[in-house]
Amino acid sequence: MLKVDGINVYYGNIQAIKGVSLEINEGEIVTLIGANGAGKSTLLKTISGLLKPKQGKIVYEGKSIGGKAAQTIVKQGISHVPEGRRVFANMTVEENLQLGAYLRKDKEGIKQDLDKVFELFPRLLERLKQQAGTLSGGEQQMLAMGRALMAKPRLLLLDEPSMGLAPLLVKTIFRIIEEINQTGTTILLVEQNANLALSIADRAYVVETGRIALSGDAEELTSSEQVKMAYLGGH
Amino acid sequence: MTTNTPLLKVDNAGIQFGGLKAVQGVNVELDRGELVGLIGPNGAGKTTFFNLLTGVYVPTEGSISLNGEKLNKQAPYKITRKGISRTFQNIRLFSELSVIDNVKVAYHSLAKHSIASSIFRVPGHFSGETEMHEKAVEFLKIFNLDRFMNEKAKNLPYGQQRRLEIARALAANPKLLLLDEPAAGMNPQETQELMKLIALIREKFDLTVLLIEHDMALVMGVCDRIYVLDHGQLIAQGTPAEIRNDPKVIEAYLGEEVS
Amino acid sequence: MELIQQLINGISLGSIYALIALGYTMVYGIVKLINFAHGDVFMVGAFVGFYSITLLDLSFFPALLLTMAVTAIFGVIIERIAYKPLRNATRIAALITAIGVSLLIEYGFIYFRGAQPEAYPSGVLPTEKISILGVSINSQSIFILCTSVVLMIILQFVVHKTKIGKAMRAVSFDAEAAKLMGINVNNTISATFAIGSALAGAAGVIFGTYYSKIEPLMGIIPGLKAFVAAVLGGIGIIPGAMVGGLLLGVVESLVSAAGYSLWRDAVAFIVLILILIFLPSGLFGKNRREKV
Amino acid sequence: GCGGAEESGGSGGGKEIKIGANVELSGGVASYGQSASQGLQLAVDEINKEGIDGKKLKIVKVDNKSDAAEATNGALKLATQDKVAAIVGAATSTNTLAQVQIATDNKIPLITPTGTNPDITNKDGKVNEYVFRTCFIDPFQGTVAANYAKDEFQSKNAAVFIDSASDYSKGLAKAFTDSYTKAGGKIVAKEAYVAKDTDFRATLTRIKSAKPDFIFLPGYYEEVGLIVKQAREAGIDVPIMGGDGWDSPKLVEIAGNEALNNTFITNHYSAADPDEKIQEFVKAYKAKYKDTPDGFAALGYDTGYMLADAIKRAGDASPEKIKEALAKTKDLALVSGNVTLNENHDPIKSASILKYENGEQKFATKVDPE
Amino acid sequence: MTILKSAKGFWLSILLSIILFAIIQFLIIGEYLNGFYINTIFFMGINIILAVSLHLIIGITGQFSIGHAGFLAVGAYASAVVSMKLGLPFPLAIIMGGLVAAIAGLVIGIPSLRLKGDYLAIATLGFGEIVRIVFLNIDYVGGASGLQVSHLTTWPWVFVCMMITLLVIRNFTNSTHGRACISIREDETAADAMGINTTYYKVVAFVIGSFFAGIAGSLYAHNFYIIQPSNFGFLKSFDILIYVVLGGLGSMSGAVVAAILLTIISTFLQDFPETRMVIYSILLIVMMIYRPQGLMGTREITSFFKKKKSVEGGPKDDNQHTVA
Ligand SMILES: Nc1ncnc2c1ncn2[C@@H]1O[C@H](COP(=O)(O)OP(=O)(O)OP(=O)(O)O)[C@@H](O)[C@H]1O
Ligand SMILES: Nc1ncnc2c1ncn2[C@@H]1O[C@H](COP(=O)(O)OP(=O)(O)OP(=O)(O)O)[C@@H](O)[C@H]1O
Ligand SMILES: [Mg+2]
Ligand SMILES: [Mg+2]
Repeated sequence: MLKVDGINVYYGNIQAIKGVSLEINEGEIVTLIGANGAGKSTLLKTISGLLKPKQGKIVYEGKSIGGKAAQTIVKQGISHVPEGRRVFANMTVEENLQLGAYLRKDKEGIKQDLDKVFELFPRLLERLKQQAGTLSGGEQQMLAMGRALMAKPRLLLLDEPSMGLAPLLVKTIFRIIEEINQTGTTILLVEQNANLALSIADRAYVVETGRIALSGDAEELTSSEQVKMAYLGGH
Repeated sequence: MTTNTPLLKVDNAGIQFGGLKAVQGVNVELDRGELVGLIGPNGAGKTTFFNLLTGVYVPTEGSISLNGEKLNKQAPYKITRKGISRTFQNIRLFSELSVIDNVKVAYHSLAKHSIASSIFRVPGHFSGETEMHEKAVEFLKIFNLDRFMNEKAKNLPYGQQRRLEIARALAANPKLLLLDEPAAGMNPQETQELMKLIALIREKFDLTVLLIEHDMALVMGVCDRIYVLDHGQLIAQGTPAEIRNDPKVIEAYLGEEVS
Repeated sequence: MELIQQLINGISLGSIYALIALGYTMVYGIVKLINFAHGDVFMVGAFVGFYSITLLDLSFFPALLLTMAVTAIFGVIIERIAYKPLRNATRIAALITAIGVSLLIEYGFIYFRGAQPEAYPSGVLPTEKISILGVSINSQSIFILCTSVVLMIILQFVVHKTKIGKAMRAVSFDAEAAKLMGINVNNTISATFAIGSALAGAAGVIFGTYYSKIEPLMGIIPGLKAFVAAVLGGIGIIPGAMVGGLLLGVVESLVSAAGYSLWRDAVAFIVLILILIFLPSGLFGKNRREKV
Repeated sequence: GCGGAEESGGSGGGKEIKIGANVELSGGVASYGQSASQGLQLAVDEINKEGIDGKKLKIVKVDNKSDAAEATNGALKLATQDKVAAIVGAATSTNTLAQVQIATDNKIPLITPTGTNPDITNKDGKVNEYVFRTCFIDPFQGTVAANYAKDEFQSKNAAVFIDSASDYSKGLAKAFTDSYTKAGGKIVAKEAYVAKDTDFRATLTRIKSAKPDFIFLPGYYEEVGLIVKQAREAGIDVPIMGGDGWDSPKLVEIAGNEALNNTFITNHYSAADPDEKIQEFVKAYKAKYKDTPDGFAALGYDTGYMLADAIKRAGDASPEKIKEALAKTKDLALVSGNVTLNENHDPIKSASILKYENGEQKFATKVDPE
Repeated sequence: MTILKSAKGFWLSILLSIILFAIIQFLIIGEYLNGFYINTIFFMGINIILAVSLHLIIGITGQFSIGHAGFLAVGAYASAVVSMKLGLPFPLAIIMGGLVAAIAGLVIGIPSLRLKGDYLAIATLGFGEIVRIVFLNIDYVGGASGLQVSHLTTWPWVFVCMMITLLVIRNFTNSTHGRACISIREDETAADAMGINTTYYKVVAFVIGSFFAGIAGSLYAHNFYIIQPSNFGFLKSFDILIYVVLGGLGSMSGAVVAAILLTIISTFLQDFPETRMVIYSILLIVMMIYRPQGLMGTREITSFFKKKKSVEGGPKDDNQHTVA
């Protein structure tokens, strides 16, 4: 479904991504794990068009999308829930969700998807008219995901959805991620909480200083000594 | 200042934002040398509680005292000078300043040389600055940050920035250190390093620590006692073992019990 | 009676300020740029209107529409050339560029046509003096007040209810997140400038017909006053700009009425500073303390 | 190095005589400076058709940005860098005053076309040897207006409305007030505005309630036009009178024909004056600049001729000689009247009183200086 | 040890500036420079003082003040009154100009402390306008017509005032007090939490900055023969602001370089009277577009000499984004 081939990404002169290649198949949950500053967020931003790769190719459903503008990429069915949620704090929950469907014109479909979002996140329905900025952290995360789903994506990029959330909410969010996946959305998940991420993922890539250090089946990696040592906090 | 007054005594403190009671009726007592956790769901008022302690917000009710001395309505910088210092949930370093200058800012209140002496460069300025510099270098060594001494703070890797923020807070020479989610955004490996750092701090400095954290492994692992906030109110307090099994806490915060 | 007359004088002066401040505050609120060139776009509008009336023989409304179209395009060009490259720079750098653009428009204009004033032909808009109980009101000032109120309502509607308005607010709050919604950030910002500049142009034509005298440096003071009105009302708050403008006009008139016309601007600024000291985010700005 | 053109206009060796023009081309009063500078340029172009003893005048312009500091800087440049033979000074008094000392120190004659402050030519009872002017000084016009108000309208209660940023306006107002009160009149309202204001309604409402029977409004046409217009709108229909600063066709456009009825000005020149010299000037100016000349342009133009006349009489384009010749200017026929410079280097000119009727200036009466 | 090193650099720069002083003094006395160039040099010195004094407020302390011409005006008028009306000697006039302006800085500094960002900007701009209008209405100092002032400013005075300004502000900045100000600029909340009395330091920055603006005002008044309120409008404040931003916010040498550069450009443009403002504005726009961070960024001139010693992977202030 998505194929990233040898991309290099720079911030000014600093190279953040060094020749990364990866693949995501339809219907999978793939997770990226790695230390702080390894380049995970950068990779997601490059896929969603916020950053341009200097070299390399990104092919999505047979079409090259590397370096295209973000709005084109959203249109093709890739939605990105950025690190830190980034909800529009000065707007209501409802307006945030409407913006998620910014490029869509099918009124009917939008309505249906809105109902679907409320099914997944009943809390958002309760807070419809509230300013997004006054939501709690967990609610904001739900809103950010709901907003992304309003674009009707086939591939959802999630950047650290558990960050700063209470344990109870982390569980809820992960349950919902699995639910979303089951309705047919492919998911690329970046997580610090590697244990949890690996537990729901099909496959995983380990990112170290801008490179893919390891990749493979989620279960395999969970039991790998190397991963345990470095990322799972095991001994 | 008898030894049986607690270091920090918060009596029925609360604050309202418009109609929202973000914190209400909170009573907390911390003894010298304790490491206490503060947990609770998102939006429970934990950070707001820190803001009350440090004077960023003025409590609309109740009182806060440190070492028996009331802190109400004092400017934040005065409270810091009295001995409470903190880190922030979102890192707030002085990003254009070098690592060592970040620490020196925290030493500022200890400086003995006046503005005039700096402007006219009298010997007092040089001795004051030299002393500050040497102290800061020594201090950074403890945190293993001396190799980054002259880097701008913004150029440090994330984990080191967190470390520097803690170091900077300690440089202000607090009796009570407040840490707001120091492990946020860290992977389990990095979290373990953080735990080691906290242990080191307790060993080297004579400190009381209040810690907000969502990482239960960390909280349960290092805290002597834990307070739990929900909707601005304390719903439980006790040892990690007690908290872990408290049904109210499980319902509001933990989900099912954590291993 | 004199006091009422003076209040009316103040409101009619204030509605001119409000008219200019509306576009100012909108661009300001969304792009977060203190667009010092706004006053100069206003001036260009006044001249475009003048030439369309005198050279093209247009009547008031066609001239107004033509002017709005021209200044909208002009605003977009300014944005693309001078402000867009500074999107990621500090706001103060963008402010300096805005000052540069303002000087360029003023002196470019003087270079090509000279500094002498021009006068709008009289009778472009019918003027009638309405006298009620010894208080006289110019029908044009009623027209201006109504125009400002209507524009304020339209603008408020556009920014808060329409799709483009939502896109504008989204871009303003977080451009990167807005991109992820599929919003074309560049086009949205251009649209903001187009609307803001069209409003400035309209204000220029209305100003011209009302006061009749126009000249290349005419935008400086109204631009400054509009900035003050916008800040007074709370940055980016459209009804705030309206109220700020009116308040400014009334304060100035009352000071003149008291015989201190030379202290007029000083008093206006003192009122501004006092209001800001008690309401640090302006009259309508939410005094949102930064969440730590 | 310290550049200095090898071909220096000062010492009269070359074919060109360099004349400096230090005027307001940008900044707050750019329109004044531009007009004066255009008038000067026109005069120089005409003079150069024949030349002065085979030499041509060359204008070296500097822009003082309507700022005294820049005016100083500009004067220094003209005096020490360009080494001009004379400087045509700024359009406003302040920016001229900023140059007086420099002209004196460098011994270069300075002529202001429109700077009316008495201090320019005569400070503390001492004549500034190198400084001259082409315009009236203020008192004369003010006195004429006061007399006219008393004699023609039997005015007893006058209002004065001045441009407080202008020495010209203040000077006229002072002379008016002095003569008027001396003759038994009463000033019932004394108000002020600042150049570039556009809305005068509040102050006019105030003036109206003081019930004056005559308004003296010495100012420049840009604001005066607006004031007259707004005054009539506010229901003030008493006679309004001003000085030469009103004189511009733009005044009529701004204020409108009707509003200008029952208004009067004192002037030394009128663009509508059938006088041949004036009409030729107006025609030439219109042809060159596609605009009707205002008072600044006329005085700028006259300054060019006054200077040319002095150079001719001096027979030598050295600053010293020019200065001496300038001081002896006598009965020189200029657009703004026949000019003789008095011992203070101020021109003595006669004034006309003109009256606006449906937008046209009509000659009312002529007053000679005593 | 770093302190010793910087002391060496310090004496070196003092020596260099004395040489500069002597050269210019020699050129002036020997009449190798004509009045125009001399005046340009004076103006440059005055502009440097203005730029550096505003740099302390905006660049170091981060307080967005755009009414600096107000302090310039207060200094100019105060000193002119002292020398012209009271007939006291020029040095006293200079000092009084600074002191009165410093008091004005205190007065505006205290109420403005509650304000941030653009709200502070408009308040300071308003203050500048109020000052101008006050002078406009005081007949004692000539009202709108201005006050004539004798020419007393000489090169030694300009030089001494400039050097004192540079030294004082540099010394202030490179001390714990300067760091306190920078920490306010970087993050006021965090500075507060580190025990910095932010209110105090903001006022101090305003007072020192306006003191030197007042000194510049004294030199200005006694250099240009006449001062009038319209010299000190908000456009003058913008000129000073431009020096600071164009030089690079936070860089003192940047402010100096920009003040010199723009004074030279402005002088050079005298030769194009009709187009000077057009050229100037285009230059301004182009410079900002190509170097939005200013000529020097946040660096000081001295950092260029130290470059080789910088640690590997040192700070990169190249913040271009590859954002689409
Ligand atoms: N805007 C930027 N400018 C310059 N460098 C950047 C920028 N954003 C990220 N970087 C650098 O790029 C590298 C990769 O950053 P990235 O945010 O992708 O890491 P990450 O793996 O997502 O880390 P985290 O776990 O902290 O989210 C880091 O070294 C970071 O410092
Ligand atoms: N300045 C403020 N104005 C209005 N409401 C505020 C302000 N600061 C905090 N709040 C509200 O107070 C409540 C408590 O917020 P607080 O930041 O203390 O939560 P928290 O417990 O730290 O949550 P988290 O774990 O997500 O950080 C929230 O509802 C928040 O929106
Ligand atoms: Mg990341
Ligand atoms: Mg928190």
